[in-house]
Amino acid sequence: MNSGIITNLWLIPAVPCAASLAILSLSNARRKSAAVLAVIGQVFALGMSIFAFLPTLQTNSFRAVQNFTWFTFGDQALRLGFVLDPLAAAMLVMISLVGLCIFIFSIGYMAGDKNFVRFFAYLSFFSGAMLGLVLANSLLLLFIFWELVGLASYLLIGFWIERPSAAAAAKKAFITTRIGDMGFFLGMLWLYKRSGTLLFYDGGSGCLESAGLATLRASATFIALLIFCGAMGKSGQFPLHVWLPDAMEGPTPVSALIHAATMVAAGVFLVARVYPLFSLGGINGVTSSLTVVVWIGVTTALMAALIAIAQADIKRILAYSTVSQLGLMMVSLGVGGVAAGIMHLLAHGFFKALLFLGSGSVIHGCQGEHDIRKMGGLRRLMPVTFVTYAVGMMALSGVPFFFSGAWTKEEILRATEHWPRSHAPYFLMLAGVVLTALYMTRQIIYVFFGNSRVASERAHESPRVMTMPLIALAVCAIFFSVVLTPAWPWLHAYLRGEPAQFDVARLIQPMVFVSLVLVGAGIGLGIWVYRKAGAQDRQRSAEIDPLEYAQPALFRFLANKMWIDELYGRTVITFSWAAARLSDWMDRYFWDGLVRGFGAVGRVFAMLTTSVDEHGINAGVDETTAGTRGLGRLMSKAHSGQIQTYLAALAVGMLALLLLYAWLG
Amino acid sequence: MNGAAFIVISILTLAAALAAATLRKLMHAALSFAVAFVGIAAFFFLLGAEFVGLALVFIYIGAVAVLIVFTILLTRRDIEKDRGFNWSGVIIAVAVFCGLTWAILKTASLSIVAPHIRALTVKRIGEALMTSYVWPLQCIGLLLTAALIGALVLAMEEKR
Amino acid sequence: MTPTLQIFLIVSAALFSIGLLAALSRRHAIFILIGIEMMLAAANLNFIAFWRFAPKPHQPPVGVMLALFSIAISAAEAAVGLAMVIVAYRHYRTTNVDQLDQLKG
Amino acid sequence: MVGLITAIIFIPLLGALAVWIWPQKNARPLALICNVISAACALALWRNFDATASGLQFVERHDWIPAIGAEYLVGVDGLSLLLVLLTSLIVPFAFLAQPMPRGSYATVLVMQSALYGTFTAQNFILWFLFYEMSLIPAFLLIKIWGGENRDRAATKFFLYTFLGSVAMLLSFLGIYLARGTFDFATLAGLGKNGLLTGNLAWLAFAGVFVGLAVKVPLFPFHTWLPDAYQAAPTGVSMVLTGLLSKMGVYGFVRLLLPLFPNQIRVVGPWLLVLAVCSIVFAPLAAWAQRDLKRMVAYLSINHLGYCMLGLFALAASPVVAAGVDAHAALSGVFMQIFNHGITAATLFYFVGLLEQRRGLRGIDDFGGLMQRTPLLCGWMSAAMFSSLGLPGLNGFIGEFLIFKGSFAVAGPFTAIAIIGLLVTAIVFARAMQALFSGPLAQSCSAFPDLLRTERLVIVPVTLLMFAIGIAPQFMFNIFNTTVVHMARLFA
Repeated sequence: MNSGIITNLWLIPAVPCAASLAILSLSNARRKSAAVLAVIGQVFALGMSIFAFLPTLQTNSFRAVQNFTWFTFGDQALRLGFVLDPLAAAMLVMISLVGLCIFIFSIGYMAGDKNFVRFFAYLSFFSGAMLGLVLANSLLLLFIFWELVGLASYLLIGFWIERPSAAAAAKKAFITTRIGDMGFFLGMLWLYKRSGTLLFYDGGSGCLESAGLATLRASATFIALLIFCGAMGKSGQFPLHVWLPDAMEGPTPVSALIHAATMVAAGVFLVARVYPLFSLGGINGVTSSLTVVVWIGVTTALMAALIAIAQADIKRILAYSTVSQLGLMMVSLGVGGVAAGIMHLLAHGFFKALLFLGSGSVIHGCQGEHDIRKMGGLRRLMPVTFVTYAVGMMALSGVPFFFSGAWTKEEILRATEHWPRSHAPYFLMLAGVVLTALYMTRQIIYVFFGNSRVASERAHESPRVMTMPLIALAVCAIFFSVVLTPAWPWLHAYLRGEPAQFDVARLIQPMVFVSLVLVGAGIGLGIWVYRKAGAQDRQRSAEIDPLEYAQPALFRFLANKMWIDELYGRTVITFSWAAARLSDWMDRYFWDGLVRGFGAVGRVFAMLTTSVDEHGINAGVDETTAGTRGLGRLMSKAHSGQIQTYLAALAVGMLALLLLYAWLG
Repeated sequence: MNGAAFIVISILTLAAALAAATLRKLMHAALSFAVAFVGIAAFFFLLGAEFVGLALVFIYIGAVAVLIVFTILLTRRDIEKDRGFNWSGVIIAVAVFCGLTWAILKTASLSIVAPHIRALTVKRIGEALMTSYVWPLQCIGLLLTAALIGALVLAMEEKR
Repeated sequence: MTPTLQIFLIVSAALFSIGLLAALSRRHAIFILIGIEMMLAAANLNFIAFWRFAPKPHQPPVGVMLALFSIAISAAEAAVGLAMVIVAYRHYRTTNVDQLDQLKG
Repeated sequence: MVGLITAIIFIPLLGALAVWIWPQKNARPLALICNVISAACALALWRNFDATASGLQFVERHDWIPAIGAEYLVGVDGLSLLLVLLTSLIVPFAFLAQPMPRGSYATVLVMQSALYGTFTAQNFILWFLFYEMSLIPAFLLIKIWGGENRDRAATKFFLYTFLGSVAMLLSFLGIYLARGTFDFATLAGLGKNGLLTGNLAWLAFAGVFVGLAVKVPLFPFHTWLPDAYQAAPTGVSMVLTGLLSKMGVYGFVRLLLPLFPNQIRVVGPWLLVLAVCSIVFAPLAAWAQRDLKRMVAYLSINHLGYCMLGLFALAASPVVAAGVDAHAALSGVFMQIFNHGITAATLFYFVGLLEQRRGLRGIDDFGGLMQRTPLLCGWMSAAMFSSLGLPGLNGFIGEFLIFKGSFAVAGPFTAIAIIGLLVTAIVFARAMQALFSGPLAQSCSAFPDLLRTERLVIVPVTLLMFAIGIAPQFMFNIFNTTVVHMARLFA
């Protein structure tokens, strides 16, 4: 069975893609078949993923590759391949499981949409591409799927295409991530040049194996940083994070699947996948490229957490939270805690999908309202949503012992603490934990506690098809911690390829108390600051945020996302648009003019020979007034119709030939 | 070959040619044109091509110059006001002259003196014309006839 | 002093340039014809000079033959050209070539 | 199978005659029948082509004008075959795009014959004859059947390309006088040790370079292109972009690179600068265009710039490119030639469809089309994504290989050229936003979606794009041996 699954790995991405094609060919009215097809594709992918997962359990550091030749150019072959190792297998299961929950949720959420069929086609396509991405054993194949998930993200963000804001957000996402992708592309070319292969593992000659790495030497830093550009774009790291909050224009299941659980984590996955490139030649696990990763991650995590505090849109808060958590994962990878980062990625996939679906349920219940200040009191009206949401919130904040997020976050903090280069990231990350707890508390208070406000009066619990996935994900978010605890760090060991040992004594560690105190501080601070906000009655509908009341300038700064969008608008976008206009102008006038200048050699005769003549002067004036008339018009000036002009041209031509003859000797 | 004669002839020819090109009055220019061709004919004599020189005199001075004069007379109303002189022509002409002279002077193989040759008699020219060049001669005859008829047709008054 | 081939060629070049000057600068159609005739004559002079200075004279005398034919052709050209001047004059009431621009593109 | 190439060349000419003689209503079917026949011949050529043999195949050689070394010498290698197939594909595609007047069918057929000739001729005089023979129909098509500004565009097109051709002809006369042959293979053999000496070599190089650079077109000789493509009718634009520009690239591969390797090595960095300028400035200019046709035209310049980048990087590198890089660059260029041919033609086709429906083709004349015509938008998006180099579609394969090959030998230039990929994406993202999204524009509310006939045209072409993007081996089989052969020649 082992080899069977290895040789058929390609089926995992192929089946959802095929389902997508099949759905695309359905007519708009066949909603049921579309949903069924999509779910079948996803169930198949999940089943295959589990089948693929099993062999990786049997041995430590299991790795199987299936390489094949894509095409030959000249007498060279371009080879691609799929790889199955703990990293890929864990990602596969998480993606297909979360994906399945979200597919089912979408059936309820999108029930009223007229493009229901198209939605499932896109979603299946995304799922296929994402599964392919994690399985890729070649940077090129990874890049291909990378671009395809980008395409799916573009299509799904802009799914409600009649909304100009959705279209603009889709464009922004596409272009911003593509900026990063260009760096990735360049890094890939460089890697290909140095190592001569793009296969990660190829029986010892792959680019991540020692022989391949040895060819890189100093260029590894640059290659790693260029590839990291791609990860920055996809994972919304500063300064390319601007697209991710806007991407919330897409339907909520999309936000949950793509912009929280899976695709945005692809950047983290990529760094983990090519980690040998980053850590090549490091001392104590510190290299320049990893240092860059750490600082980018720290900046992103803190900045996004701060911005999240001042947002009012329920999905935007979660989006910034995602950005912040991705920053945290990057920090973890940067300081050397690859396993910790991936564990957080997996756990985050579950609880962030849960939170987004919960928010989708809230939005669904509140007739499409996104503003948390107009909600309130949903605790009673939507009990299932509330409970699951609270589970997600506590997992995200990192409440110890029972929630998966807590254990992974501790793991990351522990890794950060021992980073040899600087302790600043550690303390900044501790601050990040407080902030996370704070903004999640604020959100919960606004949405679920206090009195009902404008949007939440007629709220109702969502149908079963939507609450079931919520419950499933909540269960995952809790029980996932079983394999995460220090007592039995099975996942950690699995990812690192070590045997796991059970030891209850390790459950109690100083870090647990640190994080307990920090989370408690964050939640307590949140309750203290926002205690009144939730209780505000509907007349005084909470337009003024307590923080805004206390620190109006700071709040404005955060609420406006630190004016980063505006800054880009004024600089990068203005500049590139100006460059575009300039190129156009140059083309129309300068280059064309230059070439017309060549053509005007003939015209010079016309001007010269008729200079005393009224005709010539007239033509000159005409020419200057209508300076932009075409070459044809100008050239025809040379055809003055006068024999003498032609004769003069002949004479000059003869002279030119004479000179040429002399020059040639 | 006589150097003094060459100098005299060339001065005469070039001066006359310049006059023909620049004199304002058309009639004067036409007369200078005739003189210039006398000079060129003299060159031909100097070079030992007497027959060509004579042909030149007959054709140009006897026929072309007369034709020019007739044309001037026929288009009388227009000739006196020969307006405008284009200086760019001068520039181009001077440039061409400089270019040619430079090329000629640069080519070292041209500074040779004339070898002694057998005098070119009319008999030899006639033989050549009637043997190796008989077809070109016929063509030229045809061309001249065509030109004659063409000129006549062109210049005849249209009958309404 | 014995004139060399170079001197002849220079004189011929001068003659050619003067012809070009007449053809380019003057406005009257007849001047253009005069200029062209002079340029042709300069070419003839070259033919004869090259024939005369050739180290081994050709048999038959090619240069002379070419000059003869060239003179004949230029005579024909002059006749047709002058006829055209007359026609143009009749048609446009002018012999000023500036105003004869039917070829204008 | 001897005579097949001659048949391919002359069938369109006969077809042109037939179209010209028969009445108007039969013009389109006749033109298409003629194309079916020549396409069948081209397929037969492909079937019988020995992909493992290097060198020319199906050679036909007859004396023509022995005095000047002109022969009727035609033959195909992988590159020629690729272009013959492309021609057989694009021309019928263009005929199906829009009904045209009878005269233009005949003229396009003449051009098709010239194109076949250009891609198969192996003797300069013959090649040049066909090369010029394609110019005049193109001029007439723009001048007579073009849209707005056609006179200006046609004159500009003609003068540019004609002057370029004259320069090239003079250069080849110089080469002939020095070497006494017009045969491509012989000349290529001589090229390595310097075809000509001293300044003459530079002069000849400049002449050939300018002639071909205008045709491609390479920055800054490109300014005729937007005007010409904009003014030409849709079908003609498709042929112009899909095939005529390929003549320039083909000329670079077949003539300039083998004949003047030493000259290219000296001016190489400057040529690379020109290629990079094509790649970067053209899409920037495209971004600023309002007219969709003009926008696509500028992107054509960008895509051909990639071809030039690959070729120049290969030929200009001070170090001899390693086998893998040389093969990648050349294969990439060949793929790009084919891909750009079908993709750009498809884009023009779609712009033509939009123009047919709306009567205008400004980018802000549309809006919200996705709601009204989802099929049109979907298929058009596929073409756009192919053009911006999305993996899974054909554009990516060629671009990846070109970048791979040229990055290894001309890293900094290639790194700058990446900007071109980004700006292309911006251009298309903007176009998709403006055309497909937002509320449905009033003026577009009566648009029909893709008609059955239109679907029949577009689906096979798009499927071909996908096929090349996913499993391109069948394309590589055509020219792999040629690539190896040429790489050895350049090394």
